[in-house]
Amino acid sequence: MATAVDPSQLDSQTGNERWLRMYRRMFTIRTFEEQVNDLYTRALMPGLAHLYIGEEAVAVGICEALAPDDYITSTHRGHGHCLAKGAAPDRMFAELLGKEAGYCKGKGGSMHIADPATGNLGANAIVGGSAGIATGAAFTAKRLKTGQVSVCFFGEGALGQGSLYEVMNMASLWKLPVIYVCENNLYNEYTHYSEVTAGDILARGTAFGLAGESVDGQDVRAVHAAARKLVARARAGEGPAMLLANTYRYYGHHVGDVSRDYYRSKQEEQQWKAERDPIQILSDWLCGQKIADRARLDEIQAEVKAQIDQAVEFATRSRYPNVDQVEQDVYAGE
Amino acid sequence: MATAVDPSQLDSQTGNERWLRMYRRMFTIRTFEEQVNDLYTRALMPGLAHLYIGEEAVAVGICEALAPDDYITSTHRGHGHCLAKGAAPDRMFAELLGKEAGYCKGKGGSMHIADPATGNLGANAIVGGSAGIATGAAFTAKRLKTGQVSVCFFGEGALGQGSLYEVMNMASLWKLPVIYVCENNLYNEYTHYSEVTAGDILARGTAFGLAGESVDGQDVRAVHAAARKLVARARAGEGPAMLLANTYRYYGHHVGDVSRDYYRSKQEEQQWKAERDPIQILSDWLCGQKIADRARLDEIQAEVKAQIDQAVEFATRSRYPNVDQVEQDVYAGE
Amino acid sequence: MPANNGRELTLAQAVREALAEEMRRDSRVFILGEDIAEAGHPFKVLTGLVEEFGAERVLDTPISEAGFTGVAVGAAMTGLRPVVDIMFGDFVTLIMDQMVNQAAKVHYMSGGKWRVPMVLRTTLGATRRSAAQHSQSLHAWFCHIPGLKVVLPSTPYDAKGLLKTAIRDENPVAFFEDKMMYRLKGPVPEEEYTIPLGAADIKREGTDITIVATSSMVQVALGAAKLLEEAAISAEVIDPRTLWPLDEKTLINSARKTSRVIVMDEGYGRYGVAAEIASVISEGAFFDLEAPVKRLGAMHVPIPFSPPLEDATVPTEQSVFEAARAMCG
Amino acid sequence: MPANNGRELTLAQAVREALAEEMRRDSRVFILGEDIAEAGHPFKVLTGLVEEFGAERVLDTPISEAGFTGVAVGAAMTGLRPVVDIMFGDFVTLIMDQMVNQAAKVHYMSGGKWRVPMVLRTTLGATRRSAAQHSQSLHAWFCHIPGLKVVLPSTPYDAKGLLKTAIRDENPVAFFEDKMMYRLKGPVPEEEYTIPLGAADIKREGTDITIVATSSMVQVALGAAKLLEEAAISAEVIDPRTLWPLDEKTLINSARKTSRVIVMDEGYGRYGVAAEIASVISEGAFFDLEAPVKRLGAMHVPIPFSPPLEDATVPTEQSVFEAARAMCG
Ligand SMILES: Cc1ncc(C[n+]2csc(CCOP(=O)(O)OP(=O)(O)O)c2C)c(N)n1
Ligand SMILES: Cc1ncc(C[n+]2csc(CCOP(=O)(O)OP(=O)(O)O)c2C)c(N)n1
Ligand SMILES: [Mg+2]
Ligand SMILES: [Mg+2]
Repeated sequence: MATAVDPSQLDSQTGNERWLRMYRRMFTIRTFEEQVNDLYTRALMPGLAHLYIGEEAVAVGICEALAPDDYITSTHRGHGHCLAKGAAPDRMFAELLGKEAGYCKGKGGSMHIADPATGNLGANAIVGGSAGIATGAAFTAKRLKTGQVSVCFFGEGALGQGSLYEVMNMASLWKLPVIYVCENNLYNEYTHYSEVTAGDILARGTAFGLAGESVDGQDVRAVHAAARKLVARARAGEGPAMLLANTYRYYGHHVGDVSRDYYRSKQEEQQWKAERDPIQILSDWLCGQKIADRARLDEIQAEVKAQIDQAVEFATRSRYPNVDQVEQDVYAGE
Repeated sequence: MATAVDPSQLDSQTGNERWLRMYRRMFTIRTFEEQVNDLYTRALMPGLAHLYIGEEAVAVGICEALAPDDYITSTHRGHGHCLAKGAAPDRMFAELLGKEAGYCKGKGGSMHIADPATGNLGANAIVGGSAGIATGAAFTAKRLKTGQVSVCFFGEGALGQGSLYEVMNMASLWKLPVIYVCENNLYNEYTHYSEVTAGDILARGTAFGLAGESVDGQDVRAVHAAARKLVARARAGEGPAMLLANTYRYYGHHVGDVSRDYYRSKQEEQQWKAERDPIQILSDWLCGQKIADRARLDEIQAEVKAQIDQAVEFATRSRYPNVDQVEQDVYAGE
Repeated sequence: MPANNGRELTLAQAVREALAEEMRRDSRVFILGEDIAEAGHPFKVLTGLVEEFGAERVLDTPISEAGFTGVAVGAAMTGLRPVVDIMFGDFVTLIMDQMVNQAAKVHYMSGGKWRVPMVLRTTLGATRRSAAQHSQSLHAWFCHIPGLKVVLPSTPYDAKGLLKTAIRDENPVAFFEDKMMYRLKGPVPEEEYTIPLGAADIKREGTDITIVATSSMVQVALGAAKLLEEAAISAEVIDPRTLWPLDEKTLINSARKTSRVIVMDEGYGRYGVAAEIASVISEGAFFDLEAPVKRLGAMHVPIPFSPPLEDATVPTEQSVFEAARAMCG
Repeated sequence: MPANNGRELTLAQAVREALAEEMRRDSRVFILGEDIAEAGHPFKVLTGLVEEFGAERVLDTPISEAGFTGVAVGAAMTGLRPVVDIMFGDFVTLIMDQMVNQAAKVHYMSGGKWRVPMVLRTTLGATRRSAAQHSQSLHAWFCHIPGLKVVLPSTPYDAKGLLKTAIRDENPVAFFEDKMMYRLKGPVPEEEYTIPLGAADIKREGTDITIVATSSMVQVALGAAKLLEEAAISAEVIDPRTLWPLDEKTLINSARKTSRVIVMDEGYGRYGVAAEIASVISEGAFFDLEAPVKRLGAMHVPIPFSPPLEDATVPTEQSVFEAARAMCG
């Protein structure tokens, strides 16, 4: 089932601009997250956050294969998905700080960024909690014949949630345009996935009749190629798929998880960063193909950094919601 | 994965007595159930009951491969499993009538027969509700090194319950001695299973690392052979398995489901009864092998009928629990 | 109530008619659940709908309560109006995450951006000899959760009017139907009508004692009121109809008038719906009450199968009559 | 309380010590949950247990709450004594079927034959800036279900003594720990002790008003009591400690003595725990009450992330002080 896709096949269709846009997005996510970590460390951010750094190629490669009105659902580790789908960093930061200008007026926070304008049905702090929602969105798309596709991002930990298989079964029966993207970053919090995951991951999808595909999640071109194929298939009414993206998170499970020796080695972390960094892999390729030179990439980096700085500034300065907001938005239409 | 097992290989080990015992058990189940239907039709039984007639070979073939202290969990369609595991018809009937002499003092009824003495952890009226319990019993057996095996009976409808896959994963990770027996009788209540079940049934187990086997559920010898193999495997510490038994229920989903035309044809029913009846298949083989002649089988039938008549008599005559019973047994040890 | 010209429907028919009307009115409305298409649901509440609206809008699901409730949440967010059918109220245990952590919170967590206009229809009620896993009335759990609305109709008329409103509501609404009441007949006019959520209904006026009753207990309360009348006690029977929003004013006003209150609900007696209603009344009518508010619910036991035991678990006309007489004595 | 020789533990340490002692005493006791072995649980409550008892008895599970709770039910029935760890109380939404339709009913449905001696440990409490899916206090659901017992400790001493009793109980017990209290220190003696289920504790004696408070709210009540003292109002603070069984007598006696009662609980305010306690007191102390029982719970809203909003959702010392003063004024 897990057929390899040759990314170069797609190059002519996608064009250089697209690869540069992906570079910018990936770098935006990384810079955004570094700022989150910084804000947390300086005790400027309430609560916790789960950083996506290291996994940027997955969100970006997939969301670049989606139309603006296609749907995604995201997870507790959701900043990358939201940004890749088009969220603005300033309103993201505002949400993370609990400010009124945030995507959810400060009511959601890091784990609940949602935004109808970019097709973001919401990050979700219940592991596996959004699989039904993503499937339901695909149901609507099929029923109303809108041509939209729905992508459900989840960590490999969500493979433990039975409801995932319940909705995969329905998606398969009803041929819904939904793609279940399993981001296997090797860890469920502080436990290696192999200690809690029996059998074969992809077979868990194909057993329910889904198309299955597995991909190097550090190579945005590979991710994008697989995504394009599965999205086209779903849009054409050929049914749901499961995409397994193998990846790695560089930081802790959340910003406060700094002593990680008891569950993984520094060496392992170093090796991923040195050899499998998604931004490095893409820069190397861009330069190798002469699509961009180092100077152009530096320019992009500088632009992104400036944008992120401004976004933090915006969020820090903006105000908290008024306390009377607390009882609003409990019920719609009231 | 679904390797065929040659039942004749086991004949020498099992012996003629065993086949005759299975014949008696299967006929006991059928006669018991016919009486249930009769009691219901005569408005002598409170509530409803789900008849197992047609599926007798599954429960009997499997329970004959179990030791008395091995565990089973059962379903809403549970009379067959309970009887096959050794329950006495008189106390079963008493339970079905809500009498104090019943297995559960009348508190459980048809869907909740439970009996520690025969390793019966309980029938369960929540579809898929007992998968965790059966797995937990296997966990205890492994932890306490008792050598017991646990069998979880469920209808193919329970394939829709995600928690089934959650516990299969754990059973596989922890190599628990549990066998998940899927009784595919083609219908979830009034809906053909193919309308609600995508992909491949056995693959749903093997994807989680279980051994998988599929068997003709109308042939008690085939069922028994497969069960012996998987039970031996589990007992030896080689891990869990899924056994798919293809079968058919002759009657309605429950005793009140008499007009079935809208979901299945009379012809289909007739064909199974005429060509695939488990008791007929076994009688033919017993006579063909000269293990018994028709007279011997008639003798067994007469004995069983007498026993069942007595059991009904016992249950009908015995008394209801006293009303003050209602508040007892809510909490143990009080 | 509009004139009804003598037309009577059963509660099951009223529910079906509400669904059919709303499905005709709004093509976004659809139903999903187990055995609801050709089978028309085991309780035959949905007979005929698949023939009129097709299998796309009356959708047989796998036995995956959590899964298809989740699908409904996503469908509701993206433009459809799902009505989820959970065959027995006991199975809501399987969908609490989707109802409570998802449906109830999506609107709030998104700062008011996403909406979840869906209805969960399920059953409550014992005395069908169905034992502990098919007899529960678990609506109290839903009442406890902000973001959900909870409806318990007690007549065909109310069932139809409230269900239509629930389907048009912009929020997740849990709608509980008493299994034993499906055959109960009552007047239902031909003309279209709806009933707002949050409006209690005085099912019978009285002056000596107020009996607040929900769902199945309303008929029991009305029966008890008749017995009380013979004993020269005038009982007022009030049905809150929706437990959230709760029409506190009507309840409190009645309590002030009669000064004695019994609250009845078929859920387990402890930590149940009656406790909230009793508290609201005790707070709001404190200085007018002659006696403590009395709660009558199901016993605090799993529902037993055996008929004489099961019958002992729920309030009866006689037990309510006696409780009321003792309070007024 | 046995003499404690000045030893103090945090609530987290007290829980860990209770578990370790019971695991030493009884080899059938084991714990299962997510990230509880080497990681010792995200809240570090279980640190060191896997080192002492091994991975067989401190078992890391997949993220399968329904599944491993079911495994625990079966293990409990067949001779082990599982302690199930559900990381956040919000995730109990996923295990209600196993807890309510299985664990709570197995003993009754089997006519008293099978038993389910298991403990569900989980958390409650807001104000950690964790937003709506990681801040709930859903214990009211469990209190509503016959067959379950429900424990909410408010001090390290109580946590240890109650948890040991819960583990030895023959029934499924749900044990809720307030996340914010894990670091709270309090005296815990070296010698072994247990605390019976069903015995409320008077945390502070007083004569003018009774404040019944659970879990996290006990500290708030005690703080409010100090403020009240300065205003010359003597508050009695009572912690029921177990919500089922409920020590109605102690609550009612205190209400009779003081004639004014506030009930505080961190669950959602509507249809919550405070309603039952208020009803019990209103019934039992009706003729002694000078004012309606006042309930103070979490607001009826999903818990918001934004700090100023979240802080507004739960009662504070100040708000309790003001409510009490108004009642006594
Ligand atoms: C139902 C549920 N159980 C447990 C948790 C606590 N939890 C949060 S993240 C996490 C691990 C998730 O691992 P994975 O799905 O692999 O995602 P990753 O963090 O690696 O991106 C756990 C157990 C939760 N949020 N929801
Ligand atoms: C969780 C749950 N959902 C729905 C039901 C209602 N129900 C009872 S039996 C049944 C069909 C079961 O089909 P299957 O598992 O194939 O068993 P069979 O009746 O064919 O033996 C359904 C839907 C239930 N009891 N539990
Ligand atoms: Mg992971
Ligand atoms: Mg079936």
